[in-house]
Amino acid sequence: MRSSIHASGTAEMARPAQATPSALRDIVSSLLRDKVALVSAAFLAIVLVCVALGPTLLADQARAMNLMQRNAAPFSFDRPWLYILGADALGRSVLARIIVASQNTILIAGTAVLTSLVVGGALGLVAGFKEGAVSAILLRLADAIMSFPSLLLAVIVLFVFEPGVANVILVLAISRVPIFLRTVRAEVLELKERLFVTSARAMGASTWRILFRHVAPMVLPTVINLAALEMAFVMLVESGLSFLGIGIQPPEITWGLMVSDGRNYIGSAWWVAFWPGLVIMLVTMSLNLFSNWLRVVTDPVERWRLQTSAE
Amino acid sequence: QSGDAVTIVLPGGPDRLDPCETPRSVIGRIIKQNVVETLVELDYAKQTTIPRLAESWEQTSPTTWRFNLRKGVKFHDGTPFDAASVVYSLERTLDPKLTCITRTKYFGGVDITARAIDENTVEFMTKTPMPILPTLLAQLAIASAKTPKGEYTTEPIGTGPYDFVSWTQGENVKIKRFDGYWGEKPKIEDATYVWRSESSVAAAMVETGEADLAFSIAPQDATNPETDKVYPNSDSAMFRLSADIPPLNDIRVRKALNLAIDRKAFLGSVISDKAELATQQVGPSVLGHNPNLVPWPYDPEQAKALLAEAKAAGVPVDTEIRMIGRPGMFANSNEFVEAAAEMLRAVGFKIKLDNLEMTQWLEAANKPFAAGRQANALLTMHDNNSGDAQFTAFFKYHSDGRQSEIHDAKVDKLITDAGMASGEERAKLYQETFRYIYEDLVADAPLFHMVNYMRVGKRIDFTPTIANAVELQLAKLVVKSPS
Amino acid sequence: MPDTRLLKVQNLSIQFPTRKGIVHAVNDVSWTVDRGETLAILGESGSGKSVSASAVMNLVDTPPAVISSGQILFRGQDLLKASAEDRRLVNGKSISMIFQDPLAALNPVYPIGWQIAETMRVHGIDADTARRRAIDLLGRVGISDPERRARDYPHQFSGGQRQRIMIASAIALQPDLLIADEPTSALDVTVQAQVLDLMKELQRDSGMGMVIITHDLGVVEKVADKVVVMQGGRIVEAGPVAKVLSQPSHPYTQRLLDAVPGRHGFSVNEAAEAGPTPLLEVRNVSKVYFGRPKLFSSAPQPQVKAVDDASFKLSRGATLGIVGESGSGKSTLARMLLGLDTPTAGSIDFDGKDLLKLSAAETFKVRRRVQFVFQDPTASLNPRMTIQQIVSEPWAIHAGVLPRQQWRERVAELLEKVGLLPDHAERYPHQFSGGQRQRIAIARSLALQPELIVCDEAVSALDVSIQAQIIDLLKELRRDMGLSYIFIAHDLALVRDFATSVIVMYQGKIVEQGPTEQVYGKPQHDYTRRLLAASEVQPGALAA
Amino acid sequence: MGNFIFKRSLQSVLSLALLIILVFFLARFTGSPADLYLPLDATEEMRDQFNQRFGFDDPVYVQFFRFLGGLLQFDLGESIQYSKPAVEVVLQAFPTTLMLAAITMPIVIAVAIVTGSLAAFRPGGLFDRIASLISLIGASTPNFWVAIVGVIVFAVWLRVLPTSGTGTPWHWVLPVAVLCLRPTGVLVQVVRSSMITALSSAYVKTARAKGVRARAIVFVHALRNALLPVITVASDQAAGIVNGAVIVETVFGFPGIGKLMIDSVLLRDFAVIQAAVLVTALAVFIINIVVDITYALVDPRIRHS
Ligand SMILES: Nc1ncnc2c1ncn2[C@@H]1O[C@H](COP(=O)(O)OP(=O)(O)OP(=O)(O)O)[C@@H](O)[C@H]1O
Ligand SMILES: Nc1ncnc2c1ncn2[C@@H]1O[C@H](COP(=O)(O)OP(=O)(O)OP(=O)(O)O)[C@@H](O)[C@H]1O
Ligand SMILES: [Mg+2]
Ligand SMILES: [Mg+2]
Ligand code: NI
Repeated sequence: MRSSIHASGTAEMARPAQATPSALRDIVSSLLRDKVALVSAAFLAIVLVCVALGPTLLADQARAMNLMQRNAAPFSFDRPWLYILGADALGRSVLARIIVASQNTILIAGTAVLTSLVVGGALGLVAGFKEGAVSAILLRLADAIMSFPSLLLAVIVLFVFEPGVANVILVLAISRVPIFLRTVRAEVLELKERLFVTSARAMGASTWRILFRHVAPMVLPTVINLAALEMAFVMLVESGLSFLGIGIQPPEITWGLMVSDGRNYIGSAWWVAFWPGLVIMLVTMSLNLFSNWLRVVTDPVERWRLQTSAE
Repeated sequence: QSGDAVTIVLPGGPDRLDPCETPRSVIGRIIKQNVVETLVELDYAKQTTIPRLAESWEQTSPTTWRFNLRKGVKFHDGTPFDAASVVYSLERTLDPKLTCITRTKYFGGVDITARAIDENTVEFMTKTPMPILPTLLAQLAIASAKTPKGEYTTEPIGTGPYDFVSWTQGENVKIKRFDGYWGEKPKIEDATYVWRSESSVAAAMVETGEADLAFSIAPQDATNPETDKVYPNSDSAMFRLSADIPPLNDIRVRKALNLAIDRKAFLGSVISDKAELATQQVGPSVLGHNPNLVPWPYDPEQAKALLAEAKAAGVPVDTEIRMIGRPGMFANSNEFVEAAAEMLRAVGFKIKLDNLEMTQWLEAANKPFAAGRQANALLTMHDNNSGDAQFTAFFKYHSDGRQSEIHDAKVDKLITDAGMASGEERAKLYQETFRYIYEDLVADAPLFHMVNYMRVGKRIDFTPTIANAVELQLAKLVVKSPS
Repeated sequence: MPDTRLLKVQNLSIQFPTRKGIVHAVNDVSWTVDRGETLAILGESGSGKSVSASAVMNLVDTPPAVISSGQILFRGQDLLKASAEDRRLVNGKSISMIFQDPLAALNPVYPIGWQIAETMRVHGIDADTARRRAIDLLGRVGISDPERRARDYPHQFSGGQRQRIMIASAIALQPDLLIADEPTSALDVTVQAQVLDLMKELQRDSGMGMVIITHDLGVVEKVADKVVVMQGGRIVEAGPVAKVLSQPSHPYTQRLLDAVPGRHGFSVNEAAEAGPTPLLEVRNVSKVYFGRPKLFSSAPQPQVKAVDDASFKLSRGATLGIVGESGSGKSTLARMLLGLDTPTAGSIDFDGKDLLKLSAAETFKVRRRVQFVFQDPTASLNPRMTIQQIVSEPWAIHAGVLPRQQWRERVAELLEKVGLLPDHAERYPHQFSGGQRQRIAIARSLALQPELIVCDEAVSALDVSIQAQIIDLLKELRRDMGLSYIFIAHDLALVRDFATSVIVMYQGKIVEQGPTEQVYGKPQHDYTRRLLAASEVQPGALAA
Repeated sequence: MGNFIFKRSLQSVLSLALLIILVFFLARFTGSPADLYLPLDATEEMRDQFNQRFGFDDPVYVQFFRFLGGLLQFDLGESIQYSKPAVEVVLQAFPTTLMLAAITMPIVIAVAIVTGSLAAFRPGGLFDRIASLISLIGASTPNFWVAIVGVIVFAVWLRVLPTSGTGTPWHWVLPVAVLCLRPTGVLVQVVRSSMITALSSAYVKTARAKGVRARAIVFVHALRNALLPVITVASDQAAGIVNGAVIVETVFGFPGIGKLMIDSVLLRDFAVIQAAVLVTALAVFIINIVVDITYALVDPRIRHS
């Protein structure tokens, strides 16, 4: 075949002098440009360091009781620095406990949300795309889960299985599947009417490919956003399960557990519940702001916001 | 002349308002001695009984008691209070169709019947001698014969100074003064009972004047000594030890466990500083309490030494022990078990902590125990507000007791003998039982006799006592004159 | 002294910074329009016509775009400096615009009658009048049964009908200036004539100025007073229509005129001899759409017979041109051939097998052999995929056709074939012009070297020179590889030049079919005759 | 449409049945209620009496058929706790819950839509930053913390609101405010996210070309296109409240279904669990049917496919 057509209809393009930046450099530079995202990413990185190292470094300090220091107030400089955020009802360092608890918290909340996102998301894609029985069954199951009392679910799991971290994750994940399923499905209902999906179908693309290559990327921003918000919820709900004897039990700790422990002291020692609550809030916020940044960099139509410096 | 109205905050709402359930504090605090009355009233301070609806009584044989009833008393529905109504109330309470707590808890295997001798005389007959029958009858609320048999009622009709008005599920119960009351007319005219499980909110309600009195607020919310009053609540906390299972089957290990818990350190921190260190399962107000026992000291070194000794003797002291708690058993009970577990770990115990939900906790607490269960230290809180050790000793320590972890022939005999005895003799036998269990067997780890904080609003003059664990006689509240 | 010109665009330059450098979309462009005057902007696809027109409407988002220089003076007022509220009051009332891509430009969730009426409501006409006027306008742009169809939604209309809806909405307030970006690219000649007449009438009545962007020299001749020709973001030639079209001075303009289909006579397209089984056989196919199901009502729904009892055959190596009235069911037919819609009745055999009865695996095989170009190229490209990913997707779907290492090279080759640059592979669809997107869709359809390509208005947004080159490419493939085409187009000359046989559709029915020569030479049906008459397709007629 | 509702209702009834069967059998896995209601030293005989009284001595399937039989006469059994018909117990608690949901959701939706849309109008702008910050705080603050701090601040310090309880409209202020917090926070983010996409569509440009006011572009053109995920998440929040606003109920002493449900699970009051699930599930299913109808109302393409 000849290639006889001269390149036409293309506007002039002034190439920049230096080589085109690599994709990675591109992302880094757009992260550097968005200060909010950068701070969020930095905070998340710190949390991850705590997750990795916290328990090895501070496990003993987090458990060391001192009933004399009970509910010691924060920002008192005559105590060791670990007590800078105050002490809890058993006189343990709130700071050390927050750091040590990060591992369990992120493990549980992260896995639970991720599981429900993946499962709920995948089922939502299917429910939105496939009409008829499959969709109806999935949706009615979701309805059923939505109205199944989660506490009963927890108690059942407790009686049927051995209590353990895996079960906490299971209970949390199951109860949060419907929201992802239904959100994804709603988006898919609209997306599947788009012409580019029809195009892919006409090319012979498998349902699987259409779902994951064409539909999922369009749904992802909303879902990731939602997942970041779910993290906060799951962190707090998880502590409720500890009180049933399912999952995390002292001396293991999570932020949610710390918050609930502090519940009784809100009036007398606000810091016991406040700091872990604040950390949960900050993590949620960082995840969200970071995911907002992510959605912009992954959306070609929006990406310019982060690439052109505002000159 | 219009009287005063008060609002009272309880920690939990009632599920029914049946006179046969008055020993349960959620019900008793509202209706006992206010709406329904008993023949006999307990005087906790003096450990004796005083007349209420009965004017006097006598034991006519080891198994029969004769009660002379107060005359001229009327129920709220107008029917007269007489011997027949007492018989009716007893029969209704003992009806197996209902699971009245008065029956299940106090008249368990008692086999008691009543008979009206004349209008104002009742005779009670038991199969076996029942030396503390008056104490038992302090639990039996007398209700009008209009109260249906065989089903629970939500509208109690009694002889008390207050007439039941209404109960809105989840919201409130209202009672008002009964003008036809036989006794002295109380000052307070209307009372509304509401409930808040959040202690800080309950405390806030009294502080803002929305309520006049809040039962059992958490120690940390009891910040105002002017309004917040402490009273013993007849609850005793204790770790029950599975004394049959290694390593807890070794007395040295049990002793070490007792020595390793710094009980004093909890007072004034996690537990109220008004609580008392316990040496036995019943509190000082109970007949049979042994005042001569000395609380365990905190001695971690000796605990370690005992453990080492046991280990040398081949006791598997490294075996994991399960510490079982229950959230909300008492204020800060979670913190307490967490701290106690740490203390035990500190001397070398291997502790696994489980905070269980009620049903599971009961499975661990009650016989039949699970086959092959782990050695455990089970946190319990036992209340005995009947004033007699009988309701504790048997089921906690007798071989056949539902919660007993021990089977000691001497204990069994002591308990059986004490149950038959009365007066001094009875007290002595129970005291010996508790001494033996505490000093010789070291069967468990007694912790504290607990207290409650009650917040009493500025309008009210009232000092709570141990009686308020299960009742609150409105007649005893004094509304200060507005000045 | 205030400028009396209606609109004056002066030294306008617009750039798009992209990852690979700055795209100079519009470069120092100037033109003017007066009251009652029509300016035609001709030009190469991607030469900056749409971007410059959007700039007049304040629709170029800055950022990301940069308007580096220039003025846009509307009655002497610089629109680039006007406040947002002033701009808003101008838009829709004084200046209005018809967009190139009507599917994307219409809001999918509102009925079209509402959308047309909105323009009027926004500028102060009461809702009731606006609604009545909207229905009236729909009728005037040739939508039948306007009362009922005003309540339908954009996705229920054909490409040409949507275009006419856009037109109705733009002329609703009889603006002082109308900017029309390819307003007739999907209209058959009869409807096109009707619409152009309507616009001229408005111009006569109200002295409206018009800027019409088109690739269709016939339209230019018919309506424009003067013309500017753009290439690569610059104006290369400007002047009165007659002069530019008869004496083009710039080589690009010359090439453009030279490329008009039929200018050099029509190529004779041999119908390849019919094999024993035709490649495609359509028997008595019908498609009925149901109108809007009324909520809470069980009354029978109104029906639209989009395709009514169509039958035809297509043999290997042949090209079947489908022409017909806008809304006559051409796209619907194409969709059924692709298996995207199921016919209400009838059967479709591909290579001897009934398409409707194939197993999943067989369907998959057929899809490799049949490719397509849709009428709305923009919507058919996934906005989140690069051109590289879009064009190579067929290989990803049909594994084993081309090893992955060669994709990049082959994509570059395909892009070059349709007149784009290999560099474009890294861009996203929204960074292209309408014509460029259409070419991307064509490149994608060629990727698998299929046996049949269904082209629905595949070249309608291209300027004639590129159109000619694409048609040459398609012809070459037909000759070399025996490719067959179903070629839906409104441009009768183009169809005559390319197709071996022709179907004429009218109101859902095939009213005439036969070899190209026969249909064009001896039209039987009344509609065909009208069509041909309106198009004035005679060899060499245009340049005269 | 009628057909759709009929079909959906049928499906819902089936899954309601499934739900009830699951709840019925699974709940009985969680241990016997006898110990909970009898004193610790209850005898075997008393336990037998108790089990007999509530029918727990029969095999589970017999209990189930008895339950089904009762269901047909709208008799869901007797509450062990309250010793009255479970339906009665549940229906006393449910109105409060419904009322809470009915007050809360409109506020949540209105606030979230306005705030989220305005934030999406200029992503990264000042309003967006502030709105995002506040909504994220709302979405991640523990409810009970806000509730108790709310009581301390507004009732104890400022003395402008009652601490708790029902009665006057003022009693509803704090509970509703607390209840709104998280749903609003979450919904603002969802609205914002999906509005950003909608606002960059071509039809928004068309609207600008028509001279449509910015407000109408946001709230008329873009919003309706962005509504699907918003409706979904809002319905999930509504279902959450209908299933019980436990924190609010416990802190403020609101006699709703959430606390009742928890107590019933902890106290193994099976009849009440079943009745409560039945009632709340019914509400949730109705919400979901309404949501599906709303999808079709909002987006004609869904209606037609
Ligand atoms: N967002 C963008 N980013 C980068 N380049 C762009 C963007 N939008 C348009 N372009 C480029 O600007 C040039 C002009 O585009 P424009 O849409 O004005 O072309 P056109 O003349 O209307 O072409 P056609 O006839 O094909 O519609 C094209 O080369 C196109 O690739
Ligand atoms: N989803 C639908 N619901 C109802 N009517 C529809 C639907 N899709 C198309 N139609 C109608 O069917 C008819 C045929 O549409 P089709 O798109 O096939 O026309 P066309 O011949 O391709 O026209 P054009 O040349 O304008 O693109 C039109 O009248 C159109 O309004
Ligand atoms: Mg264009
Ligand atoms: Mg078409
Ligand atoms: Ni054309």
